[in-house]
Amino acid sequence: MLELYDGALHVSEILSRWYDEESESNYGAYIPFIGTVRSEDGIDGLSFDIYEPILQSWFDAWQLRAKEAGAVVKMAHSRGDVMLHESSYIAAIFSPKRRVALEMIETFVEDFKASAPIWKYDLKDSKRIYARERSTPIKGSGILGGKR
Amino acid sequence: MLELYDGALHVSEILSRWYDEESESNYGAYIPFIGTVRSEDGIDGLSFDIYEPILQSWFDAWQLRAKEAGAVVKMAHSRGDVMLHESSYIAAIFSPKRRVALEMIETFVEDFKASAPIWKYDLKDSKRIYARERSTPIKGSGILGGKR
Amino acid sequence: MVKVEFLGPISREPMQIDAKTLEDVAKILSEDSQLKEWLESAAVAVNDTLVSSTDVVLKDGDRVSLLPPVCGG
Amino acid sequence: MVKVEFLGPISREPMQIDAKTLEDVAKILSEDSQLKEWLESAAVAVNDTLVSSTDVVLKDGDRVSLLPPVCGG
Repeated sequence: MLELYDGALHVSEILSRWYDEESESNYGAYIPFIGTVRSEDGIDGLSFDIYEPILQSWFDAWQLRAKEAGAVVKMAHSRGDVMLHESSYIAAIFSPKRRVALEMIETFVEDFKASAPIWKYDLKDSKRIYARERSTPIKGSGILGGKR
Repeated sequence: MLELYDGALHVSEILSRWYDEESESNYGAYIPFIGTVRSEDGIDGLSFDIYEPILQSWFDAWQLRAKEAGAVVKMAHSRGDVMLHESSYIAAIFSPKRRVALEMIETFVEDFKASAPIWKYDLKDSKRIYARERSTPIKGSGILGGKR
Repeated sequence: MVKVEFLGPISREPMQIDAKTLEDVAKILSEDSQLKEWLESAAVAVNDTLVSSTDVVLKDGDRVSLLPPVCGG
Repeated sequence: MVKVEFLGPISREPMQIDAKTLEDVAKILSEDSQLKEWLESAAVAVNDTLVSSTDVVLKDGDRVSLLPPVCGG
């Protein structure tokens, strides 16, 4: 399940609800990853744009991949502004055994960072500045430019 | 922080409280691992013995190791009986960056499985049966026996 | 005619252009010096499916999206 | 005299034995056939510190603990 919210995530509510949703599913391991906005470089917060159609198909492919490994993946992300020490991202794996969950949360989070169509902006001095230097070109980028 | 409880863990309370405890610490990543009792082999639940002095010193060494990496480790575990679909174990890493947290939760959980002085019993047909075949000798075991 | 959409930080309104292939799209967009910069780092989707080469024939009404470098989380 | 404690599933009361080294402890415990089995798989702690060899001199009042294979979580 993919959940998108305007503004910061309600972390406790989401973690508890996901735990309850799978409480009778007989999964032995539940590993959430919670991403929180850090104070650095004098920012007041972060802001996010999401392109939902491609995020959804990327996530659907991951749900299938998890299912093949006997696991379940859930994700929540913020749209718009998220201030310092608030959370903007939660991903979680449920699986029968710990090894699958430990490996999959890492692979999922890294693929998310490299592929999910989400753009991050620093909120600083009342401006919204694209975090270009921290961003990663999606695989296959540049085919319309020098990389043809 | 190491927390030991009689019986099943209150997962939502623990996950929320730990999140709140570190909400102003400027950690960008929080990764809990939650272990839940699975229905298998006809068990009614699991039961645990803990030897606290050595568990505490093992955990203290991990706190130091986490601190050196700029991270924090927290752990909760059950004593006694935990029934099907209840949770007996939560470990969590907080760190500024995701890579440290992703790597450390895996290393911590695997070292926990291999080293923490906790003994597991299957609850089955009103008996408490040591889960010997699923247990791991602590490193250095056997020095009083054939392995001298 | 195909519609070209610019996602995330490429702050541009969508364009309608006359293009039969992604090569045509590249040629037309690269005439705009500000867009040209983005072409080198952006991924491309046709009707919301990412494509990995320009060897794609476009139909009338297709939608081409440019996705600049991402950073979720 | 040293005190020997049996942890977890080794259901035995603590013993007081006369031993100057862990070798002495091994010798005395291995005379009990049920304990002998555990010796091959148990780790050993002296005063709550795990030890990795029997090359340990014991003092009067020391506490030796046997830790059978573990399975937390």
